[in-house]
Amino acid sequence: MKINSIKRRTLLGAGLAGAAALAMPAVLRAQDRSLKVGVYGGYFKDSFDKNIFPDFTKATGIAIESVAEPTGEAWLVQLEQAARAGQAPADVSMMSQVAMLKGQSTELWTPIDMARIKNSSYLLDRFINKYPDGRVAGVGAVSWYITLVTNTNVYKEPPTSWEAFWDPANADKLGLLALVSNSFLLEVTAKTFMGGTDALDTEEGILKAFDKLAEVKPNVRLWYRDEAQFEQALKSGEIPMGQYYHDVTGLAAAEGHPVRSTFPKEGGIQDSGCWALSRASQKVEEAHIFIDYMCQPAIQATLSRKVGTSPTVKRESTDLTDQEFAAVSSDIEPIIPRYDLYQTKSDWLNQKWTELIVG
Amino acid sequence: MTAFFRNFYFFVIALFLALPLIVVAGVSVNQKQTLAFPPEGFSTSWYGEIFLNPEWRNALVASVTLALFSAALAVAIALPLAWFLWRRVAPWANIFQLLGVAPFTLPPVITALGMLTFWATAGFYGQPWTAVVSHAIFFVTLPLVTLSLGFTSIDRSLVEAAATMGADERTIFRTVVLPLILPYIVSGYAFAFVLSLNEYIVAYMTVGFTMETLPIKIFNALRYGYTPTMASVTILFVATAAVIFGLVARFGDLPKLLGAMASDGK
Amino acid sequence: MSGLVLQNVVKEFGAFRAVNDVDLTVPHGTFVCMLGPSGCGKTTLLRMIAGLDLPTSGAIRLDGDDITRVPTHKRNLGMVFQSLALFPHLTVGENIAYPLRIRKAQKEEQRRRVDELLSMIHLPSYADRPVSKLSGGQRQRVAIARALAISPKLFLLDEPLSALDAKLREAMQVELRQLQQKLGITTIVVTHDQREAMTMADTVVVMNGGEIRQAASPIEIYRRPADSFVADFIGQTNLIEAEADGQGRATVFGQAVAGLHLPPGARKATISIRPEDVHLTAPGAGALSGTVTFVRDLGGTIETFVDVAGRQIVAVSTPRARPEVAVGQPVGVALTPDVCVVLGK
Amino acid sequence: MRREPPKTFGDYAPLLFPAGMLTIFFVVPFGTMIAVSFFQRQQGGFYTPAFVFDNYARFLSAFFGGVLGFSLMLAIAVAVCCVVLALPFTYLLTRMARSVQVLWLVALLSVLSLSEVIIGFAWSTLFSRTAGITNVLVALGIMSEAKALTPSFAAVLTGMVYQAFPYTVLVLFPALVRLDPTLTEAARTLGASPLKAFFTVVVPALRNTITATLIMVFIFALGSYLLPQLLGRPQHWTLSVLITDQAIYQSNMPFAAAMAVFLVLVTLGLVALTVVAGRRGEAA
Repeated sequence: MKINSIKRRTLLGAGLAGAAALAMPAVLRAQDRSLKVGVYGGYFKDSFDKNIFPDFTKATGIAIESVAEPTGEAWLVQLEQAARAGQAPADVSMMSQVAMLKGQSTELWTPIDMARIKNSSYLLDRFINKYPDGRVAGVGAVSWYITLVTNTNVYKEPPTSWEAFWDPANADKLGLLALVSNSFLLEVTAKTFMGGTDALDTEEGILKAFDKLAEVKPNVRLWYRDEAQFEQALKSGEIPMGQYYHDVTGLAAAEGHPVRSTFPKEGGIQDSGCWALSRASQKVEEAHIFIDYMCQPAIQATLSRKVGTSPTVKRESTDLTDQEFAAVSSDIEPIIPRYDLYQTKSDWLNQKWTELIVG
Repeated sequence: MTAFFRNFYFFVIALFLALPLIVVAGVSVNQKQTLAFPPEGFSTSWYGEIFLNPEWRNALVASVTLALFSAALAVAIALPLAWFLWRRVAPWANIFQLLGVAPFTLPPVITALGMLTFWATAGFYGQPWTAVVSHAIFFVTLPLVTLSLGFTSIDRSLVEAAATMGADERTIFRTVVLPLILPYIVSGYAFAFVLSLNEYIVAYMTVGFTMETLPIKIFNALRYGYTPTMASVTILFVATAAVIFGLVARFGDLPKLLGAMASDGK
Repeated sequence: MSGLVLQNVVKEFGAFRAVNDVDLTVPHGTFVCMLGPSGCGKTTLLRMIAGLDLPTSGAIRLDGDDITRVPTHKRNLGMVFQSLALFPHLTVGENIAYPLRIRKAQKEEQRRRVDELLSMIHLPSYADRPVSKLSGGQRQRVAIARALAISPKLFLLDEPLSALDAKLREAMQVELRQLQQKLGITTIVVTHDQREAMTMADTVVVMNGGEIRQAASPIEIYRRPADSFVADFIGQTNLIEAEADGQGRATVFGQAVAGLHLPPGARKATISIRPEDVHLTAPGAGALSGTVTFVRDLGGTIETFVDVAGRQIVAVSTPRARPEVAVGQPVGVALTPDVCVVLGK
Repeated sequence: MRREPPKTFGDYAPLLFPAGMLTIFFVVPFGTMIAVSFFQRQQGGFYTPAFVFDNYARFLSAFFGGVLGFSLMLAIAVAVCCVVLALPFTYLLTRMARSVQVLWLVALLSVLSLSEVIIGFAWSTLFSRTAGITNVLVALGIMSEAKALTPSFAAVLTGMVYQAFPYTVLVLFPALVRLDPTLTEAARTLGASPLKAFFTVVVPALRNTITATLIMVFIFALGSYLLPQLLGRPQHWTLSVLITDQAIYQSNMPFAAAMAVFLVLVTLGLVALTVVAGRRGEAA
């Protein structure tokens, strides 16, 4: 059945294309304008499909085909391999910062023409991802916080500092992210004990941070890669403390689970995702329209309310109330991950990290 | 005493096999969207979800379709190969036997990445049938092994007898070899089918962005939140498998399909 | 000429010569038994006749046509395998109908022929049984019926009765022979059982070491074995070394035997004398003298083992035609010259 | 039928499709992987074609040696546990009434359809402090306090044995069911107890089958990358986990490919060794 319909479609397409070449190609193109957009699968994708994409199509006439990404990294591998063969599994994808940098090194991202992103003026500067030569590789899509989370049944009082991870009383109670490039624990260590992430500028500094971090090891019960694995354990109190996503924890708490998310006094880790356009994509025009649309303060506010992400635009430009803003963010100065390290020193860091947790 | 020992041993194995199923079954009837065990409240709505939620339904259909076709292709590759190796003296052809066994020995992620690169380069990346081919190659080992086993159990004099009675090569294959090897085809197919149904990484790397199979969906759940639906799908799968194999056992000779000789053969 | 002709047939497996330059003519309608110890090449020869193995060199003709390279399935054969090779996935009737089905015979015709064959092998109404439910003898018959379904030009059987118990085997031998005579079909049976060969065959072909040692009627083989291998392999015999005494007479164990002659020019020869042709007499009296070492009384016949000059000679006689002798007693052994066979080398 | 070398094109014809498929869709992709394993890694990026041994050199360290050693040890442990558990089980099963056999076979085949994620989830629940089996033991008064059994080596081992057990039984089944029952009967008449008969007759008679099964489960376990993550601590991660990490999370395809090639070589080497040892043992 499928083969038939594909055949018919190609035949039809070929016929139409022939006719169009004679007459008015622009009209035809406008009719089948569509865009494949990659967003994280599961809850994220569901929310986007429900709250964002239909309105976009209504506003612009561009149909969205959403594609579920498992993680930024796995998706990056797929995009890269496909782009080498001139294919784009998705035109625009939501990518993590580290993945953005890796993609930059192979020119995977089509530079974004900021002149066509009218709403970019609202963006916070740190959410514009640039090639070393200044071209724009990606534009901030959403941001989120990784915070200190606890099970309220086990910890009656919320911890106040990341130092809780180092507290011998918490032996075998922590769930931490398993990868150096998504747990950002080096930055946390540097900010908590070494006066700031600048301490990581030198290799000595990084090694010192590793040494300090090694002290956490006895407290760690689970190094998790897949969020749900920890979330489940946190909810049940099996693993009562750890690092986790502020938004998801908030949702779980709202559902009545005994969990809480705390912004430690050193700040939560603010991570973010960018919209980036694969170089193999032909839909440059549509992509710009889409990215511009997503930069609107109103859309960012909707995302905060519906998806639970923190806005990438200046807070003043949105109509978020204090309460709504507090639910997705904090006024405490965040820890901004040192993404650059994960590109320039990635193999070394990864080796050290793996040896730290596995060894 | 020995009978008691044996029964105890069987009971322990049964318990071992059943424990995870009990957990999964318990989780699947949770009232709220949480994976609590023991379950909190009781609801069968997560079973309805499989069919009512188009995403789960599509994933189910995609997985079953993929498994049906890829297992068939795996058998189609393995059968002539196993037959040729049984029928002919061609030591060099054993290289293909080795090639048929090799995909299974590779770490799945490597097969997956190899396939990803290959399909992207070939320009078919993302086409549903590429997953069928990839799975067929990945799991060809299973029918190849069962069929090789099956061929060794065929008495060659049966083939000679058919030849003396006037059957040419093709006729022999159709009237003698095929009926005798059929049980092994079925079991090889069944193995490949079941494994394909549960395979994640190869399916994800080849067609993950155009179609979502159940394992991909379950994996996404692992990453973006468990839902009792994955437990209910699992129970549904187990139940379906039990029904299918139960029917096979009811109308066929299951022990024989799994490699036992006909009960009255010897 | 009509019938089967083998010309200089050679079969080598690597360096091993399984069949060495065999010539054989089997006239149409004859029943041939190929007899020999295991590994003598008889099964290989049969397989070449069937086309299941190809000769390394030589030719095979059937009714004048060279069939050496004709594939098995075009030879119109009927063959019964040692394992019987009944198809386990088919019923008795389907097994028998198989060669007809291959030749695309009408369903009606197939059914008629199956019924005919089933009644011929005394298993009417067995058509729908699964093969696995048959006894050994019944399987045997089904295999035979299946091989005969198309009235083949050649009927080949490879150790067909070896799986049966002794009594059933003897009955089947007779049955098979009668069937072959009724159908008049050229039949070749491979066996290692000389009694079976004697019972059934028009011609017995004795093979050893890949060569035909003798091909003749059973009685000829028995009475006039061509060499010591044949003499020894077929039935019981006494092989005795004889020497020429220079005057045309032969001496055995140093004693001249009147009337026994060796071929001209031969200094030494082996003679074969069947135990029933050895007569025991009183000591002396022109006979060889020996000592009784063992007596086996089988009721119908008595075998007497006699030590003559350190060699053992067996005599078989009916109880009445034999002197009363006991172990340890001296006895005379008379060799009748005209039943002594002087064997060629 | 006599097996003879293929001569005409028609004789080769059956080989065309399988050979073609395996060459195009396995040899080519795997060859690409081998090629990539010699490529130059671009830090923070992907790779460029080259011919360097850096990726193999990096692998040859005490750290990766340790991980490889652990992976092999784990796979062997899983294989041994599976066979030790499944061999007597399958043997007894084949001696049981047909209907019982069928029931068990259906159950085993059904368990096969469990996905790895689900197995991992179910066992992590069973081994948890809050909802796990220790609670049952506490209720029975055997233990004083519920405790967590995961993450631990035992948990990883249990999960993987669970996953491989049905395969093991199904692989052993044909050989055991065909085993001549008079063998053990003979042993019994010669004075061996059932247990002794099993170990002195059944096990030696099935040596080849047992070896083949061990190899199969070993390879199966070696490829596992999810259960060690779900049920174990980082020190229980296998090489497959690290390969996945490198390939997907670090985008370091050359290194991942090098590790995979190495793992395959070690696997094939071990399999060959086992087979050769088995042959020698047989000849002796």
